[in-house]
Amino acid sequence: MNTLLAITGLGVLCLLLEIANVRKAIIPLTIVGLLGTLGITVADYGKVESHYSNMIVTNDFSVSFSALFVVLGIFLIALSGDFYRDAQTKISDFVSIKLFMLAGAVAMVSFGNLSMFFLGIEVLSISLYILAASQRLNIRSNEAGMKYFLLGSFASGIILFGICLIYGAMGTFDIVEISELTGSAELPDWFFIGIVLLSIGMLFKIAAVPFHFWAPDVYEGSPTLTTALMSTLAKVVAMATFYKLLTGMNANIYYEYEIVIMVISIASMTVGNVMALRQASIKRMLAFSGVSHAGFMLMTLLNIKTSAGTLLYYASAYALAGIAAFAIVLYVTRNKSNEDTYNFNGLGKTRPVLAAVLTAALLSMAGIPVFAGFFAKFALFTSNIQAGYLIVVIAAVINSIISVGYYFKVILAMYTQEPTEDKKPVPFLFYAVGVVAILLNIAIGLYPSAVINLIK
Amino acid sequence: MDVSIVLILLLAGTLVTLFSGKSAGKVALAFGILSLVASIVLLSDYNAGKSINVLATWMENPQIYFALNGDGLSLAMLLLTTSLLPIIIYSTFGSEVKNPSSFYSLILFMGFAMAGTFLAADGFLYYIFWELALIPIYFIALNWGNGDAKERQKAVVKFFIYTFAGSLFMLAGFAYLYTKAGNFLVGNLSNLRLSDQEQFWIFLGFFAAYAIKIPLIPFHTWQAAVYQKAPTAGTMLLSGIMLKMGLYSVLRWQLPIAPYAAKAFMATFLIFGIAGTIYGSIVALRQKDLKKLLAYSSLAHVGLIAAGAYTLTVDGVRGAVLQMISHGFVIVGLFFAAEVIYRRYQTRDISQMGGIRVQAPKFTSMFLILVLASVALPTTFNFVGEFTVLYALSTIDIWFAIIGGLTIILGAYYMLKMFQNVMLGETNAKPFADLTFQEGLTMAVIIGVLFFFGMYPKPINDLITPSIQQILNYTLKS
Amino acid sequence: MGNILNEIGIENYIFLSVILFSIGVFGVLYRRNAIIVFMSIEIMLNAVNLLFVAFSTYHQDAQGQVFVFFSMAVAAAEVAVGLAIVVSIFRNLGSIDLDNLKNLKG
Amino acid sequence: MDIAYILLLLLAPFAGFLFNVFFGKKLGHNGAGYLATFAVFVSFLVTHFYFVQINQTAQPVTVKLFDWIQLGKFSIDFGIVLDQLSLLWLMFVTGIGSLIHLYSVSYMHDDENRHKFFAYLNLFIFFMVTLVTGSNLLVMFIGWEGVGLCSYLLIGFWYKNQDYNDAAKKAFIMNRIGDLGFLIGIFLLGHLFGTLDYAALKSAIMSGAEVDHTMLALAALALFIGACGKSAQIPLYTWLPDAMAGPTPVSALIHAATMVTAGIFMITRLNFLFGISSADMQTVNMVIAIVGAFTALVAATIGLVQNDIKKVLAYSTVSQLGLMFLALGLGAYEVAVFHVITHAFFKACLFLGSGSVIHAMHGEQDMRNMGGLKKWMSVTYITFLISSLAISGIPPFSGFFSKDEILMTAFHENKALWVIASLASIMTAFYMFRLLYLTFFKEFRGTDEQKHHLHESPALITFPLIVLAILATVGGLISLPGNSWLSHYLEPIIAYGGHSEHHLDATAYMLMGLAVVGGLIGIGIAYAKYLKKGEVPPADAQMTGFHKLLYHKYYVDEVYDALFVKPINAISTFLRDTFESALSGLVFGLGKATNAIGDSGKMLHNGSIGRYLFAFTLGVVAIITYLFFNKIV
Repeated sequence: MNTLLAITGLGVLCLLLEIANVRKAIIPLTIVGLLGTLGITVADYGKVESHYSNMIVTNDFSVSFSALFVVLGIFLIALSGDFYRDAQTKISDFVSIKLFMLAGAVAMVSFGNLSMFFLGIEVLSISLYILAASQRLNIRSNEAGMKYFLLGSFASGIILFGICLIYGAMGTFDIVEISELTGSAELPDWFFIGIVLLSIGMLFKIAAVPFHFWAPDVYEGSPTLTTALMSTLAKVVAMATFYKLLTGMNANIYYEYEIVIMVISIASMTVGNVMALRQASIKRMLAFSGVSHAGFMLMTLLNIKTSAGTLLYYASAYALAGIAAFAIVLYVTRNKSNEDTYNFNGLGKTRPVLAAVLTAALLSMAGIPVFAGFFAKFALFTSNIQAGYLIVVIAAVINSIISVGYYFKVILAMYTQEPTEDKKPVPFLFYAVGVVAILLNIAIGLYPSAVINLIK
Repeated sequence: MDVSIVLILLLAGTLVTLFSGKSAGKVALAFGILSLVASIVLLSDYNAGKSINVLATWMENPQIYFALNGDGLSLAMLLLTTSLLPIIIYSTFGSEVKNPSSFYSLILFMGFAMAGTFLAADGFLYYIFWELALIPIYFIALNWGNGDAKERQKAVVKFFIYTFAGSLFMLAGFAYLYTKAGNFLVGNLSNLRLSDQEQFWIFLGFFAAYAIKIPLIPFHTWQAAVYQKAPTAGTMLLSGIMLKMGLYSVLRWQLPIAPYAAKAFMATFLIFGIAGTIYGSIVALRQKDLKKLLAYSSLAHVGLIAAGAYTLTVDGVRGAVLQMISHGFVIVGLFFAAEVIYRRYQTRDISQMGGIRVQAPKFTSMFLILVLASVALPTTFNFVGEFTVLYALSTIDIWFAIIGGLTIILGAYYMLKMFQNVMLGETNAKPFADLTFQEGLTMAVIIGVLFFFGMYPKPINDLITPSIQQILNYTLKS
Repeated sequence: MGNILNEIGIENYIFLSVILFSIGVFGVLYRRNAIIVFMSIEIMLNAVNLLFVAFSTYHQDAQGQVFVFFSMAVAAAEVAVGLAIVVSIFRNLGSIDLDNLKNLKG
Repeated sequence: MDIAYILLLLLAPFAGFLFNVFFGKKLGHNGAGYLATFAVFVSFLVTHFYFVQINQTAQPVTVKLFDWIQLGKFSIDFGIVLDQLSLLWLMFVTGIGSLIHLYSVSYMHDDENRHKFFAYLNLFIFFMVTLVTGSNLLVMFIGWEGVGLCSYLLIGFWYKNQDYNDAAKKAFIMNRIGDLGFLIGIFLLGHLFGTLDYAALKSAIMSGAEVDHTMLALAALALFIGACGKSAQIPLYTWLPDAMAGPTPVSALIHAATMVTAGIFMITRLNFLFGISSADMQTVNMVIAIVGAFTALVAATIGLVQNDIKKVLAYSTVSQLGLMFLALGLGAYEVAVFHVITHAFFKACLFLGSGSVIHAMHGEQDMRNMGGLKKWMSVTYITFLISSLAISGIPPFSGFFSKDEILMTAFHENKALWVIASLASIMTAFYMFRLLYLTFFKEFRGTDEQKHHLHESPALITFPLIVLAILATVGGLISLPGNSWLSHYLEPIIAYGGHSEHHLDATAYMLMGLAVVGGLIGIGIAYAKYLKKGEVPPADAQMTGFHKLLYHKYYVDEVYDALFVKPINAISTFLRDTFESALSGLVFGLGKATNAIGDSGKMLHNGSIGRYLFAFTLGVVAIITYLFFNKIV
């Protein structure tokens, strides 16, 4: 609850600072503010509270994920300073939109009522539409915004329909009541249709096959920082919310439903990885890689009772690696018209540290030990074997193999090609974000239990 | 003192070397020798009956231990690693290495990962080390390798993806085992009562990892290309130590955990191994590239070692371990010989060699000794291993020994043919300086080891036998 | 009110909403003019709103009607953003035909 | 005390080897050679000491040096046994070895790598001593492979010539084929008895414990294959004639007197195994006898027409070895041993004599270019003549006694084999005298340049010739018919009491007479053909028919080449060029296929919002439909 208030307050503060004409202070202040928020959030850990007639519920799940979101938010805001250097006058808009989006994200994992969930997801989505299309003069950005917007609203309609049907079946939006009712009463069919529609909406948000088509286009067209945001924060938020919806409403009851999730999971992994192999643009490649990671994260739903910690861990590992990777991508594609892999040629020679960070990030995504991505995959495998879904595990294994192919393409470019241009100065924050994110990644890779056991 | 000291030394060496600039080679060598000394101290502790194992909880949930086990088998493999490591580092001193700090640092890191693989007693930890070993060699081969860059990339990436692919199936196997046992300690995993079918799948999953790593045919296609493209130090690391990771793992993990499968499909895997022996020997016969030829000879040897391991007899396993160690030394020596030639002729093409013996008698003698050791001439270490393995095969079925034994004929054929084409004949037009002191010392050390243990393998035998007995007890009891 | 609902039956409301929703979906699928697509999406949302109200009555519960306000507000915000994007596309391309938006692909 | 002596026996040649390898070059012109000779002579002295001792005490000396290899069921130690058999062998190995070392000092004195040559010779003696004295089969195997290695090194001693290197390689590989057989035999015996120690094996077999006799016979057969490789028997004999590429002293020492008799040594050593009277073992013995007899005949026929002086001697060696195997197969171990010894004397003498000739002819080995040499080389000629008479079986030279015993045994056991062996003997007499006449008689056929340089060899060369010729003359004394010192001496070794000695009855005398007549017939034909008619063998191109077939050794090398070498190389090329790349392509193909799918997938993501929405809707419909049909919704 406090987190939500603090973030919203920060967002408003940003706008006020612009009015007060202290633009330079916006980013540092926001970062400090978010660090404070992180403190507040962590302080809530262990408590179970509900606010506003159960609209907002704070528990380990919401606190852990909120903390993760805030951390990601800090990184993303830290990267903003340099990224928007040509649009200094609008910096407050960009920062505050990000903060509102963060608020939406926190709302999504803390909801106790479906209306809160709906508001959260819409706040998040609308902010993303704006950010995606934020380069007004760039047709690619426009196109990305348009595609995201159209498909997103379409998905919103379906989510809304789903909520409506659930309401129709249950007569309430409160998920505690709903979950009690699901256990007891004879349920009308609407309820399940509602759950399915809601699920489809969430599958769209996490970009799972076959609802993933927007992802590569939007990732490619959006400003790179927005892509970073979508591929890390937005995806993780959507996945956490999806998880929370299904567990909160006690809805994941039928075997057939799990089959659907399983098929989508395998399809996402496969399509994502296979498509990523042949992408020239690293943003597009990461988009498809994101699709495959969505497939991996969906595996947690197959063992839904016990895999919250696994999901948190996977999300953290994936998002931290993503942030680290994007920090480097941002540096490399600065002042570039595209994000093709050849831009990375020779980075290992000109900027060994950055190259090392990107390598580590990609290795983490590929699931190589000591990086967190490895343990994340391992935890997923274990939990799915426990649930008896060996076939998914095998599919995941095969997909991990494919994924190495494209991750290593970038690594190869960095280390075996000759650099095409001279060194450019590296903004300090890019360095800092990249290194810190990857160190965090390695840290939780070495001590997975620190994260995985946060949610019992 | 416990076994973690070696890992700490190697890891510290990695970091120190990384920041030691021009003198990286010497620093790395110092750390290599230090770790060798540490291993020897550990060995004496072990022989004195002191416990050198490490068992600490790494994390509670999931239950993962930082468990290192220094039993005879692990110690033998550790000693192989730590004694080859300084040799390999020292062997590079004669050639120019660009960016030495990264190079030597990666070598030490690889040593660290491989030593960890040999010591780990927790499956999870083991897997981490197993995978970690892949990364340094990937970069070593990529950045310091030779030949056309595109071809090299292709070979190295294929190698990485291929081995990684195999390992992931093993990881899935471990995940499955974990859900059964609740932790990864090798002892507990071996005590699981898995059903026959479970064992079969676990065995297969592990086999995917090991068959590619060892490699057994037909999973060997990465090998020759990578050996050829990698810098010689990398090839030495790969062939001398890394191959043995797969073989060691068969003994340590695969057999005790899936004994039923091991027994039920023994013949199949023996045939795999023996077929590899014959196949490797035949393909080696007509290779044009010296390093590729040695790669196929490696394929032939490991096939026989694998066959020995899969016999599930004390003799077979013991022979396999002896052969692993001896092969480690001899193949490093042979690759070094190839490097010595490369330093002078800038080629690995056998057709451009010949007529070296006249100019370099010392080198010829040492090379010949290595060739003979590789074809398992009695009094060399390799004979002890090969004899023991073949004997074990003969106790299973005499035909295995006969067909596997063809390796002593074919091996002599391709090695002597190679030796003849490379060294003998009319004096080569290009001058060939005889060995430098550094090169001579490198080869002499290897040769010394081969002869000493060829005549007196008892210390190693005594070291490894109890562990092997224990492993086989696990394997054969059910 | 309750009587009317009883007479018509909640199922028919659902059918109506589904039909409306489907009309919206088909509109989105078949039309290429961005504005018309927006309108179709609005039809979808409003179909749901209608159903919300119906269910609200069915359950004799005000929450559903409150939710409609939320959804209308959200829809308005959404359309505002959407229209802004359309405007900037029109400036760049001189058209708002969705079929022209194929720069990003592959 | 014994240990010190035995170490001296074993390590003296080894020390000589090491010293010559490292410092040989610094020892002055002939230093390396004398040092090597001395090293072998030391071994000979120690051997002699023990030989004298065992003649008095009849007690073998056994010493265990250290543990070597441990196996599950048993362990193998590095042990030495000096008994009647090993000492007998050591006597002529080190004795003849010393002589040949001495001979080599002069013979090799122009070669720049002399010190290496002597190092290898010393190493050979070391391995030969190991082979002979090892107390178990595996130590014998060390020596067995070690002498093979030295043979390889010495055949290819002039390594600049790739043909010589090919010959060396061929020798090593063919030996290895046999070695595999040896190893298999070792495995089977080890598996059956849990030991490889001769004494233990002997007592285990003699105790009559229940063992699988078929397996035993198989083990014996496998060991015999090993012997075939080392002792150049059909089908593994083709390396020996090629091995003549090495310097002549090597041919004398390794490829005539010592190494090639290792097979006979091994079978004699294991006579307690080969002598078992089971049906299977009898088959094995029959195989040995037949192989031996046929080798004797085939090699002799090839020897009839060879023109290279050393090749003739090489085939004669193969042929004589065949006779020894015939004796072994018939169970007459001591007869075989007897022939080994006499053969060592006269064959070493013949080879050294031919070396002397080659030396005088400056490397010329073709007899068609020789002739009339007795004028210049009287010592060589006389010793050569004595040895030729010995090998032709003319009394009272040593060969008569040993060969006669073999023929007699064959006559008693199997008449067909006797006929074959006799034929081989007649041919032997013929080609030896053909060699003698072509080389030493008539006019000189070489170039004037060669003629100008012809001379008798120096004393270092003629001295060993004389000693060996004397031995070849009187060597028969050790086993006179009816009163054999050798049989008596070897009694403790022969497990089954040996074959009964033939009484000197009428049959025996008749057979002796027949053998002598046969020998004389051979000599007579040679006399008529080459001395009387003065024929000179035709040039290679003019040979026809059977002569050509023989001259080309029945084309056996070519057949082997076509049957084994070429196919293996062809397979290798095929695997290298086609199969490997296909296999590799298969793995790459997986990647390529995935990439191709990725490429076609790009078509699916064509950027059209309409398509994306359509896919979306399709997904919704599919999920709902699936759940509907499964009655969830």
